[in-house]
Amino acid sequence: MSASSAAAPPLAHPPLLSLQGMGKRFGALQALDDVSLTLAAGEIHCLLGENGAGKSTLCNLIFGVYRPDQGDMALDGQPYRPQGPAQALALGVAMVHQHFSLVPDLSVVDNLLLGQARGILDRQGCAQRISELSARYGLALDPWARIEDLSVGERQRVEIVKCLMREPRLLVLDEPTAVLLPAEIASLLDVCERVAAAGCGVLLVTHKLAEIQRVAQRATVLRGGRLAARSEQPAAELDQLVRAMIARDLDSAAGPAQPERQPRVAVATRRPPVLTVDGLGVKDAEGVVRLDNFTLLVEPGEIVAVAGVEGNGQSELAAVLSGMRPATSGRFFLADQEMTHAGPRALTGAGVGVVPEDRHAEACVPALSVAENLFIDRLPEFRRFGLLDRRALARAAELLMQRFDVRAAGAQVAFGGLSGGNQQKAVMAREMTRPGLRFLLAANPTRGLDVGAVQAVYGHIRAAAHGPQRVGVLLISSELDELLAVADRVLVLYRGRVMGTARIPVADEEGLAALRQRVGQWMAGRITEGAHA
Amino acid sequence: MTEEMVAVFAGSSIRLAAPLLLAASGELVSERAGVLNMSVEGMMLLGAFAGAAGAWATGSPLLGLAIGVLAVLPLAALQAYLSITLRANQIVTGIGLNILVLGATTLAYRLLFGGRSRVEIPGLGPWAPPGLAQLPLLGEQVFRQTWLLYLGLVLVGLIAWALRHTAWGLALHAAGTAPRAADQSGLPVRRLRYGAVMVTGVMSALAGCFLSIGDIHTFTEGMTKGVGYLAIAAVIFGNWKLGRTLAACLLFGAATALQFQLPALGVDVPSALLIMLPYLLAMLAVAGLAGRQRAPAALSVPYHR
Amino acid sequence: ADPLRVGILIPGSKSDKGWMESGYDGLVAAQKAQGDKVKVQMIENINYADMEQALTNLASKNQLVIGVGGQTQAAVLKIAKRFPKTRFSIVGGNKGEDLPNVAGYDVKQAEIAFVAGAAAAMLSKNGAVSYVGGMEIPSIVNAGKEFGKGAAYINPKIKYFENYTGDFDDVAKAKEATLAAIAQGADVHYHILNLGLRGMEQAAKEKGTHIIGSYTDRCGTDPLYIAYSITGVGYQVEYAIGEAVKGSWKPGYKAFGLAMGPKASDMTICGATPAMKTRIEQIKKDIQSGKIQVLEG
Amino acid sequence: MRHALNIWRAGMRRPAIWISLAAVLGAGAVGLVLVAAMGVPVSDALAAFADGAWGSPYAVASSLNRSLVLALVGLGFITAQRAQLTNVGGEGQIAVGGMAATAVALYGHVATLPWGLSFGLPLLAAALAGALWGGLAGYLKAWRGTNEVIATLLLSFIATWMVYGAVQSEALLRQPMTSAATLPESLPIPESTQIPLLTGDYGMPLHAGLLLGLLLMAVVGVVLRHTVLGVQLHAVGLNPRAARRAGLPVRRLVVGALVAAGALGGLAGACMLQGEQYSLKAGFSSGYGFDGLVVGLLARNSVWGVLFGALLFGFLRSGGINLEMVASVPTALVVVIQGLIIITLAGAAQAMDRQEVAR
Ligand SMILES: Nc1ncnc2c1ncn2[C@@H]1O[C@H](COP(=O)(O)OP(=O)(O)OP(=O)(O)O)[C@@H](O)[C@H]1O
Ligand SMILES: Nc1ncnc2c1ncn2[C@@H]1O[C@H](COP(=O)(O)OP(=O)(O)OP(=O)(O)O)[C@@H](O)[C@H]1O
Ligand SMILES: [Mg+2]
Ligand SMILES: [Mg+2]
Repeated sequence: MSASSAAAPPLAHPPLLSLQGMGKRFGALQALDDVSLTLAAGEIHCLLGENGAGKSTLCNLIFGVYRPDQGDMALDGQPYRPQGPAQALALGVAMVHQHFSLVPDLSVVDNLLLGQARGILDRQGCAQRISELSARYGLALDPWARIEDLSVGERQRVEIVKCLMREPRLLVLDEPTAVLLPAEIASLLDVCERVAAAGCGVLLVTHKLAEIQRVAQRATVLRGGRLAARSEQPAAELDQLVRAMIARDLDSAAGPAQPERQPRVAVATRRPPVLTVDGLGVKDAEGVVRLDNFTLLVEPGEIVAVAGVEGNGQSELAAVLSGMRPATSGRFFLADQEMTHAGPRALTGAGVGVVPEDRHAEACVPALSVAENLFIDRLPEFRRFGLLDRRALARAAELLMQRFDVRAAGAQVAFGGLSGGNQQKAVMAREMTRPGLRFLLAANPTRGLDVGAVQAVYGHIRAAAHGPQRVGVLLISSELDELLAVADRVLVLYRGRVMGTARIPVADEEGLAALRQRVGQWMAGRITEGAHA
Repeated sequence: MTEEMVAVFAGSSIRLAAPLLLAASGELVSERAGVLNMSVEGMMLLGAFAGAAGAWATGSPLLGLAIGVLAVLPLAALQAYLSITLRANQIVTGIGLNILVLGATTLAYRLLFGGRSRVEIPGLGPWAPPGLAQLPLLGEQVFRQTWLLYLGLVLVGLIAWALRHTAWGLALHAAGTAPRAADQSGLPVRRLRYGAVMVTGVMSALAGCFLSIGDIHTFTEGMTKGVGYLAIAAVIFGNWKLGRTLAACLLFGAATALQFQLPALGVDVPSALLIMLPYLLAMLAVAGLAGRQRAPAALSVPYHR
Repeated sequence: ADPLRVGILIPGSKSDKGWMESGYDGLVAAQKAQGDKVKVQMIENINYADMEQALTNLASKNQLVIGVGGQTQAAVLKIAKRFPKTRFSIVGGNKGEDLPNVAGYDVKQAEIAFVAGAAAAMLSKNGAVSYVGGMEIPSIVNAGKEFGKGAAYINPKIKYFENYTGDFDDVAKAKEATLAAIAQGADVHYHILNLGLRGMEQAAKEKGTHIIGSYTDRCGTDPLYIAYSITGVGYQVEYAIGEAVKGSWKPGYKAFGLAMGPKASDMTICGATPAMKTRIEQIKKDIQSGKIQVLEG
Repeated sequence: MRHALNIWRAGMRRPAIWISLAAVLGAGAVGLVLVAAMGVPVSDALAAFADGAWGSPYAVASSLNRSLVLALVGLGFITAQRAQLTNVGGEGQIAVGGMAATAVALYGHVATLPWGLSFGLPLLAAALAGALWGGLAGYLKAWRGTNEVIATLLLSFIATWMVYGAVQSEALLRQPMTSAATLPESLPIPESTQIPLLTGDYGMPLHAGLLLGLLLMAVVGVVLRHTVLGVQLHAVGLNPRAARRAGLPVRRLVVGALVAAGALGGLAGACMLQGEQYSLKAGFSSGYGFDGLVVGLLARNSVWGVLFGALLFGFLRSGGINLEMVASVPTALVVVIQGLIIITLAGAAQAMDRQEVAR
């Protein structure tokens, strides 16, 4: 393990990719500064770092999306200066982006043909190749499905198949596993290993230490845009890597973030539930049932987790409970008040906080400032003599940013310029500090967050639930480990139905293991005894 | 209404729809690629003028047509440069170019034809497809049209096919709905958009030539009179699908044609109402009948990495 | 002596092949005839919102201001009060407010339209004639009505079709309107159009029908035209300038039309038979004598 | 006052202003080259232009009145633009505004009302009519997803033909037919319903609408930049889904933005009618709605931009009229210059933005 920014140790043969002293600046922000890295053919190299450390920026430099301000790149010993993704692709470099880069209203086939086909399209031929690749790598795909209709996991598969179809020499994966289920992650890592075995170099960005442990042959850590550490055997040096990443010790050592459990505060008098959901159902435009007879009570101070493979009704549930979409049947109440037909405004007004699943589309206005985004629905509070008091707004925003560790050049910078993780933290900050918060609906609140930030987010959620506000929380996520660590109760959705619900045992490792087993079965659609508690 | 009148009505609708159709299918191509060309109007006007001037100067309407198309290409390139490379607001540049072309063609027309306002401009001849030409009534009234109309139909068919079945069509779609994805798939987004604007230029030039040397064999100052804007309306009305856009053009054409049929039938309607009919129909249609419109996601958003 | 300073406002395009161009031709003719005695400022293509300003500019720099077209009347009347020393002539003016420095010259298009209708009925083989007007303003609408009456005067069973495109300069619409009439059998067409006339020509050419031209007699230049009605727009411009130069310019309403002789208003059938000629002359006389009543405008 | 001065200073430091100036001067230079090519002495042309644009009190007043109309439409445009709504319906909003003002002034029994109500009520009616016309497009946008560009454009065509129809029929606004030659126009509106002239003198017919215009300009500027509403409109425009999620009344804001734009357009129509033309004729809107749209587009969301753009185009057109009259340069030339200015400014916009961001 070395922590210097000096040239990387020489390898036996010329590396597939070598980066020397890369620098990139966005306006006043030095996103990358003097970063060097080498990657050999057949190697899986992990790139780690906190949110905003510059990982995506580095990947984008390699793929030609941005041009470096400083530094040299070489591919196979040849100087490598891609003018754009087209040239990178032509030279055998392929990339899966942190944010999807598919055309949503086209079919899988068309997306795969995009940029590859010439002249008249051969859709059948392409479908054929998709099947072959799917079979070879175990990535099942329906070639004729439209991207819009696919779950996030399936989309990620399309992205990967799209890269593989080009038979790249270097594969760059920017947080490909953030949106995947454990089983999917395992198969993706298999794919990485198979690709690497065939001589392709793989650069993998991830926050998940288990993945590093499993596949990484070497690792590089970035912090604040600079090289923080390098490791030749990352599996054995996880602790050091994490320390280098966040420059402080993590409470728990290796392994996925494990927020510590606290015994539930005993509730003396049973209070009426904050949320009562009664037989909610949603049909989509084609009449397909997406959510069926969903019934649930959330007590004040209770954290209820909704687990399930993505695309099994979670998004519909979230959309209905946040007022973005009407239910086709059933009702729901906030305390005693029926909210079935309320719009988002009525719900937020009644003390509902929502961290939506698609935060780019629903949670923020990227072109507005961070401050404006943080208080987008509370701007009238900053009215002075009828005008907007921007100074007070910025002050309030800065306080909030500090509390939730949102890192940005200031409250006045554009929200869109924040790194993916910091955007997420900012949305959390806004939703959790809503005045009169009674009920919090959070969909995948930790997606894309670094290990430190994940803990912080769960800390905030727990504080809200167990603090004096006694907020009821509905937590939708596919990160089973995290759900089990933080929630009081878990229920599993499968094809729009509740497959089972169970109370999560406290301080009972065996019981937890058994529950994990059971939940896993529910998620796969298998009913076991004890369903419908 | 006699059969003859129906035939005349149909013929008239088609003739009035033809320039719209040419321009709209061209506009569709660039809108699908993400560029909103408000300058179709100006491109048509320039095409109409250059086509007429060319036909007059060379004595050959065919050469006139070629000159008309060639003259519009630099204008299309300018539009593309402004809106794609300089990333200028597409509505502003479009309107600016329209104003510029209006002024410039008027000036140029005065310079060229000023003293000779009765000059004869040779025009494109009519033609009827063999077989169809022999149909009673319809043959003469509906199918006997400027051959440019038939050429236009072929081109429109070609565009429809290319949009659906070629890599170019797919790339264009991606450039218009998800330019970032297109770029990251290795497609030259800007070049695609340039190409699309040039296609619009060619089609608009043809539409302009249809007006000047195709239909009426003359040029008049500012003769497009908003047809270009109506073509854009047809694209929106058509929900960015070629088939529906064509239907919209026909509807506009028919509504305009009705304005001449009703008085001939002795139906007494205030002419203001008749004249606004195409717009009224279009309004009703976009308000409800046409359903929710879904524009290409990146329409009029310049792409920048 | 100093030349007479004349300002002329042509609301439309001076090369519109119709009313405006005819007015402009009159101006050119007057300049030729008067030589150094006049100095002219002209402005064309002025819409309503800018008309007052254009007229004010003209009025402040000239001794005689001519507005070509009834659409200038309202603005002229307004401006004339502020420039009592400037004289104003409105070509195509109607009876209205009387000001000591405003003259309105009524071209009487309806009068000659009646004659044109008669000629059309004589020339039509199918017994159907048509008329296309631009805007629906009284002079245009009245001309249409009189055209129909004139045709019926000759042939009571004649079929008559009229259409207003809303725009004197829309070529495509004029063409389609004419085609629609042709489909109903019309084979002689009359019009009050400017640039739009080109569309009528095209339709007639395609279908082998004929047109009665306007403003100037051009018999023999184009077989498409079988007759011409003369409306002396240009003549009135010449008249205004001529009178002003001579010092005999007078304010007030003045009807031109047939009463002012063939330069002001006339009808020519190209290659007319003597019988036709006599008939036309008779009708002209009857109109002047009041035996045939026609609308104003 | 010090505040205003600071804004002015900050403005002058902006390269955008210099770039704009260069674009205008450049386009003017091209125009002069064309003038010279036509064989007209450049000095004559310049003198004629200056004389027509600001050579007399009358010219100044006419230019300013025209600028006022363009500014009102432009203001409406940037108001809607704040919510990313492109209002190309200025022409139609002027038309309905003019009709409403005429109707109320002639038949609303307002002529004898005191305290300026006689001309104020028609103005109000025009604003309401314009608001309705804009709001119609807003309603369609918010509830039916109809693209507002096409809706406002079509509504413009419809409204201009409505004016044509209204002055054709005595049952509507046409003056009584005293003879077959009665023109299809409305009666002239009574003097008390005309907007008073600031000077009281037709030699400088600058009317009081100017004051209203300046006031509205300040109001719009403050609302868009410095109020909660302004930020909300902006948010709704940039990401309507997120705005809805955050509980903003998205539909109300969308409709409201177009209602406001329409009201400003309607007022512009009333100013044309009650301030200058005094009677309604087909085509009275004269394309000012489209010119105002261009002013709004070029203003790049700034009220100052609207002010300068409106002044520029107002004076340009005035000068152009005289240019043709005195120097025989066709007005089409001014059209060419106008087009060149628009294109250069649009083309340079990105550069201006970059400079501003880099500051
Ligand atoms: N286009 C851009 N414009 C301005 N700033 C940017 C841009 N892209 C990235 N940044 C900034 O550069 C820094 C590095 O961002 P980057 O996206 O590389 O982080 P990351 O390591 O991928 O973080 P995460 O784990 O959250 O995805 C961040 O502070 C971000 O705000
Ligand atoms: N896709 C959609 N886009 C916009 N609105 C939608 C959509 N789907 C449903 N709506 C409707 O929007 C309405 C308004 O929602 P919301 O409560 O956010 O607005 P509001 O603040 O009540 O605004 P307003 O007072 O204008 O209705 C709801 O009644 C909802 O049914
Ligand atoms: Mg990243
Ligand atoms: Mg509501």
